[in-house]
Amino acid sequence: MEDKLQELVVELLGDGAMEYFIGYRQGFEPSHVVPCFVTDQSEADRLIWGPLCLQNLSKYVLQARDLDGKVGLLVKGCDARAIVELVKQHQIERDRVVVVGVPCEGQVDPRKLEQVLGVPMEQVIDVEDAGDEFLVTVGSEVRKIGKEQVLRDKCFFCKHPASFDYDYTLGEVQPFTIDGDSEEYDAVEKLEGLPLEERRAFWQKQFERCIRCNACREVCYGCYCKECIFDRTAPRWLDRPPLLRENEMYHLIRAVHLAGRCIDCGECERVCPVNIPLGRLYKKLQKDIAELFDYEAGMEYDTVPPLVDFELDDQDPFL
Amino acid sequence: MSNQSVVVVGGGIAGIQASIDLANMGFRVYLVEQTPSIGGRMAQLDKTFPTNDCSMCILAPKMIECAGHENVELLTYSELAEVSGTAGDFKVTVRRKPPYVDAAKCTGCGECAEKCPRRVPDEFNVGLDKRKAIYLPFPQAVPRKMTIDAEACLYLTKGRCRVCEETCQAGAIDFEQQEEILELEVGALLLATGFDPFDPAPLEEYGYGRIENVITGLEYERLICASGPTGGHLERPSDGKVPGTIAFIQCVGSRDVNYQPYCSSVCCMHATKEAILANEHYPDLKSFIFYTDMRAVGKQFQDYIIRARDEYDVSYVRSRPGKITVDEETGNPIVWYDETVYSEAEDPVRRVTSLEVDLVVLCQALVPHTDHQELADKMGLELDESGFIAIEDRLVRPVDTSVAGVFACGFCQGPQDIPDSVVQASAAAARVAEILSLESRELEHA
Amino acid sequence: MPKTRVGVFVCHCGNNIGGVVRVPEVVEYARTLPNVACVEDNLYMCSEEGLSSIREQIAEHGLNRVVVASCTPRTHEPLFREACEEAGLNKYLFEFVNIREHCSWVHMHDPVMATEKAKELVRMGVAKARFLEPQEEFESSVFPAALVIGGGVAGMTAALGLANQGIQVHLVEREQELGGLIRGVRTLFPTGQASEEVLHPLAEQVRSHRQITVHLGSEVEDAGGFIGDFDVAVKADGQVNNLKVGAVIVATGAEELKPTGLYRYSELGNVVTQLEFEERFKGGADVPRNVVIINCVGARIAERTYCGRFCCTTAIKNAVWLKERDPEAGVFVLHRDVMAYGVQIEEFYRRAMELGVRFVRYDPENPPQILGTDGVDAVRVQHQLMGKEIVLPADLVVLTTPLVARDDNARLSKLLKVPLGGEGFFLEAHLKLRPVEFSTDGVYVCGSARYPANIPESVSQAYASAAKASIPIREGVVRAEAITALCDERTCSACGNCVEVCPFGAVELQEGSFGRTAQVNPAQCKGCGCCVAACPSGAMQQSGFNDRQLLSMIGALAEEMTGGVGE
Amino acid sequence: MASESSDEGGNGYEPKILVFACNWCSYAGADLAGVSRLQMPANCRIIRVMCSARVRPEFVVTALSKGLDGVLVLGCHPGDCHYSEGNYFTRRRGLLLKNLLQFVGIEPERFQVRWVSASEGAKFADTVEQVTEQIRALGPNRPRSGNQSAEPGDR
Repeated sequence: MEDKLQELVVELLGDGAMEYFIGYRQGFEPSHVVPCFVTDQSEADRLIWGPLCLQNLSKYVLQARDLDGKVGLLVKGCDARAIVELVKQHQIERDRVVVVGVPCEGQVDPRKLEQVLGVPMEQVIDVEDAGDEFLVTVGSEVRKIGKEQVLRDKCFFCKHPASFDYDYTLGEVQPFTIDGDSEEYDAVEKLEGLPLEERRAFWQKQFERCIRCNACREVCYGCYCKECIFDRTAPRWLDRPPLLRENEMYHLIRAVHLAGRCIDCGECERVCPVNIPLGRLYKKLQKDIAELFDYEAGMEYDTVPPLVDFELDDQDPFL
Repeated sequence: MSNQSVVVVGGGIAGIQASIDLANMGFRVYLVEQTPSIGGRMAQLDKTFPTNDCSMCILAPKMIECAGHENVELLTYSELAEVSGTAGDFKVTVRRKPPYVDAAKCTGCGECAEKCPRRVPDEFNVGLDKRKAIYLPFPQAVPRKMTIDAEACLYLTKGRCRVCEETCQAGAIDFEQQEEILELEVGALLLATGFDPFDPAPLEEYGYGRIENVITGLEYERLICASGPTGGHLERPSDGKVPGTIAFIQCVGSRDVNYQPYCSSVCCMHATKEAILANEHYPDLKSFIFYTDMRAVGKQFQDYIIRARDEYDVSYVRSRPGKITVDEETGNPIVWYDETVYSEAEDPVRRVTSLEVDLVVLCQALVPHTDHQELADKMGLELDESGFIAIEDRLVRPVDTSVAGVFACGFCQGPQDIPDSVVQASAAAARVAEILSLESRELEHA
Repeated sequence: MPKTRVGVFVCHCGNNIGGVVRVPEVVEYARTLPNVACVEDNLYMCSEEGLSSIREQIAEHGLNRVVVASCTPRTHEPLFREACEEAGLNKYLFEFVNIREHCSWVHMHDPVMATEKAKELVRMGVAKARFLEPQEEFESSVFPAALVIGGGVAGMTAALGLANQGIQVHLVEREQELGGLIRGVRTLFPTGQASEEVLHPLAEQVRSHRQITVHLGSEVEDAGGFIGDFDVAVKADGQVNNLKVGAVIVATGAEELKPTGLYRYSELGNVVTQLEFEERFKGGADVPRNVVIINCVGARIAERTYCGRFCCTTAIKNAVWLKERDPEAGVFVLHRDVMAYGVQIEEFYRRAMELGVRFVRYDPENPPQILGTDGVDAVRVQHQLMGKEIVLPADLVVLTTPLVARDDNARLSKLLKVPLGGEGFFLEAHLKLRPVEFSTDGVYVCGSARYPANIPESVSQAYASAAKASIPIREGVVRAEAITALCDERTCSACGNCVEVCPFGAVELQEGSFGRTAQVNPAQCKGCGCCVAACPSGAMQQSGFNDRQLLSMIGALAEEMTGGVGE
Repeated sequence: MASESSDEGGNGYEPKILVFACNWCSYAGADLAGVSRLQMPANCRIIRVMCSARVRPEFVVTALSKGLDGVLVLGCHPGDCHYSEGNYFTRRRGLLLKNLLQFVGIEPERFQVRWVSASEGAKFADTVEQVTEQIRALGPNRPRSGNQSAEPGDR
């Protein structure tokens, strides 16, 4: 698949169909994958694809706003929805982006993998997708690890492994579910089922740890505001010290802002240095929005986002 | 150019709308209203069909806008005394009754009313409860100034009391006030005097006034209204019980050659609204509407009827009941009627049956305002056979009366609902603007 | 910037406030609040004495914010604002605190709590006042001309209504002649005049009016702009004419439903619609003897639930006409309800019965049957009230169908940015109180474009729309209270949330000096603030209700304000 | 002197509740309650907004975070909005925010949305009464420990 990708990028750059291409390449260590900006045909051979290509590259597409030409982009099905949203939210015109869809059968959560292997990621040389399992090379040894053990949370119920709107695709893939016993919203429902006090304790414990490094914001495709409301000084919404109540406010307000726009790419949770399970917060919103407003972000160009839309007969518990 | 001011008679929704439009067009408007507050009949309504908009919510901003408009002079508690002149140049005399309260000082706080010892039936709540001799007609009244009812006031009738005067810290009570006579010169007059409810007592077969649990549509409206005498609790007169079944009788006095031959136009929808509200308040409540033709001709009206039937447990019975009797023990009215629709009849041979309900609401005819004839005489206006202001040419000049420069809008020129009244109000404003834009020599052809 | 100096004025309202709230305590408390330069109380703040004390203190203390704690802004705000203006203070630097309706009157038995609450309300009011800014009310000029789309009775009347006020009018009619739907009508209810008698003088007045330009055979091709300043392209014979107008009236009417597939219409030659009937027998020659009229054809059914409003009148009119011509004629009207609302129609209905027109109520579940092979011979109907089937001889069947919305409405609605309702008719701003306006300012509607209306109703609506359209034109400017939304273009990222939520189409994404951003047209903005709450970045704000002001109120309520906070 | 009910009964805890009311219906409803002298607990403080849709969810989150015991948003009944559709947005935002707050362990009573029309003075009073009692029963939102410095707005 990498060959196919590289060939395509060479061709597109050669035609002048795009100014540069954003994909993945290997970083300092074999298991460390980083985004890669290919401007020249000669660099195309650095492009890779695999279960460690974690980043949602969509955010970088915003850079193309300043280009005359187009930007090409490798997207997994989940990330592709960010492109749809960015187009819907008027951040980029669709025809400025060359979308190269890649079929994805699940991504590895490095933290889980480290736990299963008992060794740090630096020692992992390669991870290869092999259907229900990953082939993980550590040193000279190749270990088979069941996907259910190391998959990123968001990948368990992948409804959209491929983009529905691409210019080129590297292959087809069907929606899949790993670990058939559980359901998409299990984690959310488990929390919902707890008594209020326990739920509160759970989240307080999480928010307490937040150091307000803003990594979740910086990585989020949807956080493209020129000036973030939290950075404003007139008025100032948040006090600087990362105290619990300020942190909680920060995360709740972020959640409100992303409601109906979050495409569940999982980047916020991935980059959080203190491991706050932000995915669960956003999954909750996603679940409610699907149930209440029958809406899923990133799926259609011509629907109106749920919080700037209404139906006359929306649920009304308020009376 | 003609005189660029206008007298509008009647401060209901039509008069208010016409005043606002004229004022916005730049005309000077004198809005003459008989009662102490503008608002009219619409202020008495709880909700409005077919959207179930809260009546006061949509009316109050208009009342405030109208009263606060720099081009509108509100002459409440006033009546038209005389009119002379012709289009473009009328002389109008307005008689302003003394409210015995200095409007400049009164803050409308209502403390005087708290202390006033005299209680009389409250017109706004159609006599269902009492108000004081010094009063604000209703809480949202505009202007928000107290009025002393001279016929009820103990001091003015019996020469002693003056409690209000002692109470009022603003010193607003002024028993020395006299009737004021205002002479106005205006270019046009616009009538929007609205309607009065027909008193159904003469229709003895329906027992109004005799059977306690037979009430009128307007009484019902106040009962179901959140700001009404019962706070929106539907309590039937005989025992305060919330009714489980209600029968609404249509065409009470309307479409009846003995009373009003015409169709009052709004009652079918009004009854449907009332039945919907009843069911909204009390989900087990069942309503029956006895009708002749279900005249739901406006925008979204048919959908409203369908919703009433499908979602609010309203049954429509095509029949004009012959009489209403009462079960003396329970106080329940019993409606006797013909089952006119063959397929719906329980007894296809006799086809006379009865229905016992907890409450009967008579959707009474609506008739031109009581003082209407007198007003017409003063102005030399023709009325039609039913007493509405006659319109010479309904096709091309639907708001022009028989006197040039005098226009009529709303219910006073024929039965119609709020949207139609509002349309006519604006239309009349346009006609005023048209004729007052013309040079006086052109006026007679306008 | 001068230091913020807030004056606080607390009203006793006689005993109304002072009898419950301990006003002196509130006054003392207000003195401790940041930026408060003076605090006064008065028995009646709204009395001339109270108002002049506001004016005097503004001068004496150099106040640049005023807070009055008394009753409700809904009635008294203009009064206090005016007092501020008289003292040379911008009226938007005034803030109202309600300690009567919301405090003393509802906590009459708890002076302690009421006093505490009053203090907090004052604290919140002062907190907001500190961030109030002077505002200029928006004004934009109005181009003194109007466009009326549609040259039927409604359109012509609207055009005359405006032109007679001295306003320049462009009247656009798609056909080559004026008149619209009633050109095909024989006589008009309620006067019984021939339609030409009404139509010809009306059209002549329009054509000869020096303020009216008639564009025949023309259609609106494109439209843009907003109240006071619309640019409209009108196309005729391939030529495009660009018009500038300040207001637009939609009077495009509707058309009669052709009931294909119902009652063997279009299959049998002697099954016709009402309009076809009037057209065919206009001269009155060879009128058939036995005529059956069927009402509610294609109306009040599942797929078209509405009632055509005046079709019953039309049926009665034609039935009466038949009977008056030939008293021996057999005329039956099969109906579901006779919609003879009001005085004249009911009278007309009674007259029809007196003349011998027979009204038969049918059941829509069991509709009349057309009998005959090459043409109608008879109609079989289940008489709902008699409970039996009857067969009526018929030489002609007339189907009464409702008016339906024109297909072109959708295109026009997009061009003018005004909505259509479920049945394809134009949707007014408010069904009850704004029947001829759209929520988009400057565009109005009348006649059957909105919903089926008979001639008197259409004419009334036409005049009403003329009244509305004339207001901005006569005034020459549109003004807006300075509570409109305003976008900070430097920080707007053009997500478009504001555009989606605005009920008035007042916000658009436009290229400007900071790239593409949201821009609010204050001429269209009504100051609801929907867009502000939908803006994630806080770039969109509402004057008088901005985030800073409201947040400072929340803060003031949440915490004791300490001295020294503020500028 | 009248009774000092604020010190009667219970532990003397008096919740502090922020109310947003739209200018056209709910604020008018509150005025009507006043004009009608309907008595109610003195724990609510109204901020007037032109439309309930002006209330950004951030206000609710901020108010609760700053230690206020509850937030009540009042708007026109659906269909009655002065701006025709504002309260439909309020309804959607309200639904979602309520669920979200509950999800992180904030009692649902602390954030409520109600529709109060201009003629529903009594409903306004009842709502204030109910909401106050519900929140009183819950007790303080959270100990107001931590930084007391938070005065949103500028400094």
